[in-house]
Amino acid sequence: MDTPQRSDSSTGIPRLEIRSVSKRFDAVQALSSVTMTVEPGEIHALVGENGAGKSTLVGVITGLHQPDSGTVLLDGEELRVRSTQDARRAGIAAVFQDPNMFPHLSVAENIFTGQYPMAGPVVNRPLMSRRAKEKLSALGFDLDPDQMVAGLTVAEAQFVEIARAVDTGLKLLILDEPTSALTPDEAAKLYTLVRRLKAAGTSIIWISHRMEEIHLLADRITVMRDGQHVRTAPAADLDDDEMIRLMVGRSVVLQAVPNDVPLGPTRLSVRGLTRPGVFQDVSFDVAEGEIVGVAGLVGAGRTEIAQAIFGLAPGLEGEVKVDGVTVRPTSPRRMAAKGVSYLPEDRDAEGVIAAMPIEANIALPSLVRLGRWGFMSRHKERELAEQEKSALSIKGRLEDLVSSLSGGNRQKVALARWLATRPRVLLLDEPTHGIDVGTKAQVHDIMRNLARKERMAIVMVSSDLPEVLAVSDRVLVIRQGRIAADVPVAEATQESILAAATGRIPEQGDAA
Amino acid sequence: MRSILKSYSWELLLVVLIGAAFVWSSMLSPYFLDPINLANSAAFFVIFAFMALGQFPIVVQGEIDLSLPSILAVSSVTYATLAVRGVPLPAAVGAILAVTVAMGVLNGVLVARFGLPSLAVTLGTAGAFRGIAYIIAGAAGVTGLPKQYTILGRMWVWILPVWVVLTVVAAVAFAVLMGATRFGRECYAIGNNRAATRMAAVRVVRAQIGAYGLAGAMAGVAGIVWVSQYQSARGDNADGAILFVLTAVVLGGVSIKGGSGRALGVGLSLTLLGTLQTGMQLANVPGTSQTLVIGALLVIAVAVPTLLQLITSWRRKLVGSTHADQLHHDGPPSLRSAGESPLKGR
Amino acid sequence: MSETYAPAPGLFERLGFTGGAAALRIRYLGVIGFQLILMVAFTSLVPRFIGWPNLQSVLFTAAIMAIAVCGQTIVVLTGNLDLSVGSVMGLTAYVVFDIAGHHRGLGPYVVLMALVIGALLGLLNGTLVAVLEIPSIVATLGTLSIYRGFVSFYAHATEVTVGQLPPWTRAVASSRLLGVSSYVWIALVVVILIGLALRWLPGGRTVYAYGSNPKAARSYGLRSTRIVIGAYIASGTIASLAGLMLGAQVGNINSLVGDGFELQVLAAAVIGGVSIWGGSGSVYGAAMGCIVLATINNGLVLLGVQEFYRQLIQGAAIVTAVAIDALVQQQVAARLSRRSVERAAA
Amino acid sequence: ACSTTAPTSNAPGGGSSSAAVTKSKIFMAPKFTGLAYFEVARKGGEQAAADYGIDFQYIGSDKAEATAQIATLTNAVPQKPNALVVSAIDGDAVAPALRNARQQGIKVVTYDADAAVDARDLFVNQLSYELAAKTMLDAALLNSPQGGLVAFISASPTAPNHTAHVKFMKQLIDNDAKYKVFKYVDTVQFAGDDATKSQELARNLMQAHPDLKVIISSSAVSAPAAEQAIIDAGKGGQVFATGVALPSSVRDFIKKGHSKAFMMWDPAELGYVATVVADQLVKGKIAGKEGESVDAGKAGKYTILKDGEIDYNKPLIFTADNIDKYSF
Ligand SMILES: Nc1ncnc2c1ncn2[C@@H]1O[C@H](COP(=O)(O)OP(=O)(O)OP(=O)(O)O)[C@@H](O)[C@H]1O
Ligand SMILES: Nc1ncnc2c1ncn2[C@@H]1O[C@H](COP(=O)(O)OP(=O)(O)OP(=O)(O)O)[C@@H](O)[C@H]1O
Ligand SMILES: [Mg+2]
Ligand SMILES: [Mg+2]
Repeated sequence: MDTPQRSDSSTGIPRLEIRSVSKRFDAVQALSSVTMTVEPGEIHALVGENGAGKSTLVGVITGLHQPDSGTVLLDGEELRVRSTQDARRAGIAAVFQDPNMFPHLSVAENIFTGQYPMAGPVVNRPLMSRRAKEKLSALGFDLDPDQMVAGLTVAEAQFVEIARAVDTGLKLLILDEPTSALTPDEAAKLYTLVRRLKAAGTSIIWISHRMEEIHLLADRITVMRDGQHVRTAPAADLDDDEMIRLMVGRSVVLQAVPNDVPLGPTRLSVRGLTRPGVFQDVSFDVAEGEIVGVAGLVGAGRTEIAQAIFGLAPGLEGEVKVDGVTVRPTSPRRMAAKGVSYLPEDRDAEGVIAAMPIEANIALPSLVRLGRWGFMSRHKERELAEQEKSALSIKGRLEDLVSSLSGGNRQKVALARWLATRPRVLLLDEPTHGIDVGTKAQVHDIMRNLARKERMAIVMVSSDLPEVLAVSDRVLVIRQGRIAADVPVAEATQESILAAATGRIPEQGDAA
Repeated sequence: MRSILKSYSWELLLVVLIGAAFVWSSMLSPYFLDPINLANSAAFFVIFAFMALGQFPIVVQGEIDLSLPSILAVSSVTYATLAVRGVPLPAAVGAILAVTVAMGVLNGVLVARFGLPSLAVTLGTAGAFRGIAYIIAGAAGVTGLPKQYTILGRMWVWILPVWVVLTVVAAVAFAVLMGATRFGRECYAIGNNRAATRMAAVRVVRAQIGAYGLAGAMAGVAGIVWVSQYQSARGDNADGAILFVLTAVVLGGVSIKGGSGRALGVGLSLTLLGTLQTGMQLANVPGTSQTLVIGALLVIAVAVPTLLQLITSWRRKLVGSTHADQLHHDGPPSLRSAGESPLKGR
Repeated sequence: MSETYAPAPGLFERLGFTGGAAALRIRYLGVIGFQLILMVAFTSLVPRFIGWPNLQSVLFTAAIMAIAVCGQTIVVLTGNLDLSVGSVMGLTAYVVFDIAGHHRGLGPYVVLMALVIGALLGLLNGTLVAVLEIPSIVATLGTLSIYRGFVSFYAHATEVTVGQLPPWTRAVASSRLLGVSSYVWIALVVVILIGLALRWLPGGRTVYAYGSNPKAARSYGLRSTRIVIGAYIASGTIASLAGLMLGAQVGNINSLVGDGFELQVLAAAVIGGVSIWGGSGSVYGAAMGCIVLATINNGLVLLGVQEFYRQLIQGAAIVTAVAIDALVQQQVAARLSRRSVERAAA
Repeated sequence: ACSTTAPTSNAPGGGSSSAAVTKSKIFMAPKFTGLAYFEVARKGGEQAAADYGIDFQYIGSDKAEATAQIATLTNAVPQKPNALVVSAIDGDAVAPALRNARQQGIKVVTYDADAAVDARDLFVNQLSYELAAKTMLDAALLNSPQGGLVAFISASPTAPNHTAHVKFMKQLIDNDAKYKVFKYVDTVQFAGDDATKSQELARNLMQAHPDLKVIISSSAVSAPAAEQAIIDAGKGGQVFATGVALPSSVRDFIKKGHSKAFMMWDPAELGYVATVVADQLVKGKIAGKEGESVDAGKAGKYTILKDGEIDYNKPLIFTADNIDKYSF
């Protein structure tokens, strides 16, 4: 591991200095008097639970948000930016957590938005395409720069965003959870790139929830909690346990809990499920009380399979049985009525309705039960919401809008609305995506509880291999729309799963 | 109490405006406060009220229906034609409802099932339905209806025309529908985030088609009201009424972006517009000024909240602290429903 | 997973349509295909349709609309609407020619005056939408009334007659160049200029970016307020040019000139494949949309079809156009995502 | 508590008819405000008001919609005018409002465009439909003496006077030897009093019928607009538009020789007559019976015909010789 590097400008002036910055959003104090420094040419990891204020801090540095008080200094001079363009001119670029793409525009234009290469008064489009291609190839990613972004995969889009941020002569590059949508291979490319930039003197702020990559990359680590700066230390001085303790104020361990409850009869049975061009001949069973982890590379088709079972993909071949009864998955409503529920991976776009209160969100799938003749009872609604809220310990009042909650709490609301329907089969798509470790462990406990006590059959799609191994009873690996492996968790390791997912080593008898 | 005041602030504003309009109108014209005249004037707005109420759930869902006046025209000419042919009243009404619901459902299917933009679709069907109305009515229109088909147009319940009473009933029904039923809740959910609502096992397509079908029925009833009030029908009936209908809905506090608004607001805004128009007409204010006043009212009323916000932020800026970025939270794009992330192209 | 990928060149690629660009280009093909179908149908029914004099007449009808649609397209690209186009056209036509009639010596300054008036009206629209954050459909619905109200106020029910128009404006309206009306040439120049500007000027690209994702645009420091106001100013200015040309063409100008143009122009844009949600479409497509509308009107008169059917057919054309458009987009999306699978498989 | 009759208001005011009224209060309601034609008629009404001591008001919406006119009329009634002078935008739809006015003792006189017969007392018709048709064809003959193919542009399929004009013109061409030189296109096109639409139709009609000689329209907006379109298409002097038009809007065409003749009547005098007739009804000087005669002072004497119709019948044909005499 590198030692913290205080390179070139040995004057001792930090590259970036944040002096008691505070920022408030309505009720939420997102940042309170945060002070920290980033040295020239260092990779500085910024960690903290969901809602700790990391992204807000990025916003303040890049001019997306104006701080209520405090100052930001770049190379010892006060930084006054009112937009990301200003920040860019000052030498600061960022890859934001939320995708910020223009879906109707080409890759090249996305990369050069607001700083088009010009030929006199007009945009030099050929040059723009050429330069975009260069930038992407430099990342080891060969995309057609004239392609429309709407047609990209999530990973491809992520690389376009990275290409947009990366530039020669940057003073500071901020990456807010850049690898959450990337495969290990792709992430590795990014690591190489970041190291190269560092060598060239660029400082990097790296935000991530993935411990292993933090240890792999970071020179120093800053931990935040509840909008406050907790501690900055050289990476070597902080081990996982200590870091987690600082983040959550207690120690949490992500570890497998052996299943001591026997599995029941088959709840969900899928046979020969096929959607031409997307996935083929998918067959598996999930028993009462069982948690099946579904692993695979991004884009392998896991989401598509889960959504298809939930009735979101018309024109499906194959058979789905719930408790032995054949169901044609034609609509979510139909599947929900049969006891199948689905937690979408895109929480804010599909999981919750941010502009509505917590209670309305929780009650939405249960409306049918909440009254008669099409009417609904407010009283019953509150009762139901209250019950689920306390069961999952969701913060806030029932009438608060979901938009006022942090990511983790939103995810709990998204889950609560399904638990309220007392489902028999639970399809969870990236249930802990972008969630801090504290909440993550909580969600895992909830899942185990639902399987063991409520006897649900749970299918958990996850890109987080430690999580898959810790929670599942059985692991399915999907590769190119086919089941590449179906093994009990005891027989699975991170390596074997990856091997099956990439198809690199055609070993293990199970591979289809 | 405070939170109730806050959440009903739009309705309160409307009530204040209605009060002001009442005072102004009665100052403009000595005839304004005559109750009979008020009742008569109210009857005039029934047609618009039915269309506005029908439009309301659609707008809450984040969509729009420009074809309602054309559906009204089909309804009025069909009803009048059936009446002249001597089709029994219940059968005629039944046929009208069937036809108009079908037209609404057609809109709904195109919008919800096939995912076409409602503005464009209903712009098209508005023309197509109007063409159908002309074809049914022929050049001269339909007149000479037997009395029993138009009886409701002349009936009074105590001091109110029967249609006004029915409008109030309809408004209450819509308040209940949107406030206390599953359908209403689904409308708000769809308007806020269609994708998430679908994922919550709500039959989104059905709810949307339902809203369009309902709106069709309301426009159909409005057509029957038209015939019973004006005892005739032509292909051009209610041509151009859509602007007034949209004005009423928007002024009622129903966000054109979807997801919010109440029937009470729509009712109040109809009252406000009615009061203003009646007052100005009783005072023989030239038509041009009337148009100007209504147009300006729409723009100003909708601008007021942002304007106040702007002013406070300017003041705060003067004082020193900067909250400017909060102002730009969600920008102005029209008719863009929140959940439809364009990146999810599939 | 391989490091790079090169999908086998399919038909689209071989035609030079790669990736997402294909989506946009295919949408053009949709309008052009529609136009071709219309032309074949009309020609087979009335061979005279395809004659040059008739085609030139169709183009002339489309010319003014094609200019006005450019402005509307810019606004629609930002995800907004401009319903005041017709009123802006009417206002400029009347006011400018009225002033020109009284001050004979103005000469070409007439044009400048018109453009300034249009820009100011656009500025007001843009301010309402971008600064006061009124949903565009509401704001421009209001200014539609206000601007029209202003003209009728100003006009006081009189006409500007042909004799009062500056003779050179009339001369332009009736002149020809290479056998084609000057108006068609002007329209061609305007459409191409604006098309080029949208494609090659930073400002133009910004309009697309903003319309494609306003939130992202804002976070990239694109000034959303400026973009939207700019789009409306452009729309107002272009509409005023169209209004000026319309005034010169109509000759006798009353306060109603240009009434209803906004919906025609919107219909043309929709038929031309400009996405009502913003971010995609082009002025070339929109101008094709105008030609489609003009062709329908012309063909039906040639066929001697009754007016009733025109509305029906035009409405159906709009619905068909958006339906085809949606279908093509779905196909493209499906194709693209399938290619991603192929990539994963490669 | 249900009844089928509206309770009547007993607010104070005029209205109670036949009792000797010394100064009558008359409201004039055009189809909609903003058209020059109605503005000229308004001047006539105001002249009559000055001559006869009438309290005169001009009311109306600027929207060309039946509902807008109905609202105007409905709100006129409580103001207790003694009479309404109305050009009906939709003669059947406004009828109930007018009947209501009559029930309240208000006299109703229509001008320019009639309403249902039982909804008004009298209708002052600018020209009987047949005379209007004849005059338009005469104007067409002046333009194209050798006859030829005629096409019609009407305002809307729902405008009864336009429809009647076209019907009579077709009959006259079919049956009257004088107009035998004409043939006509059967399909009528509608431009809705919109200049742009009229021009588009004119262009398309010329394309549809290469042998077209005359376009006739009884809309004062469409006829001049169509002529303009003809001139711009380079067909001035070969194809002619004619029909109803204000002299001011066609003076240029006639002076430049593009067109020989348009027709109309004097809208001001029409407004004058209608207002005087209303005044006399109010004052009880006439009862509105068939055969009665009406003395409209300097505007002449008229007889009430069947169905309460008064034919003003003073057609004007504007030609190069006389157009300068007319200032409206
Ligand atoms: N625009 C906003 N309006 C209101 N509240 C906000 C806004 N942005 C962030 N917040 C709130 O501020 C707090 C800090 O959020 P922030 O996004 O900075 O957290 P984070 O550390 O990036 O979390 P995550 O790991 O989930 O990305 C949270 O409680 C969040 O709900
Ligand atoms: N935005 C998109 N537009 C078009 N196609 C997409 C998009 N996102 C994913 N796809 C494609 O859809 C197919 C299935 O993706 P899916 O999301 O089901 O995979 P997944 O294994 O669930 O991945 P993830 O881990 O992202 O959930 C893939 O081929 C992918 O490339
Ligand atoms: Mg964050
Ligand atoms: Mg997925």
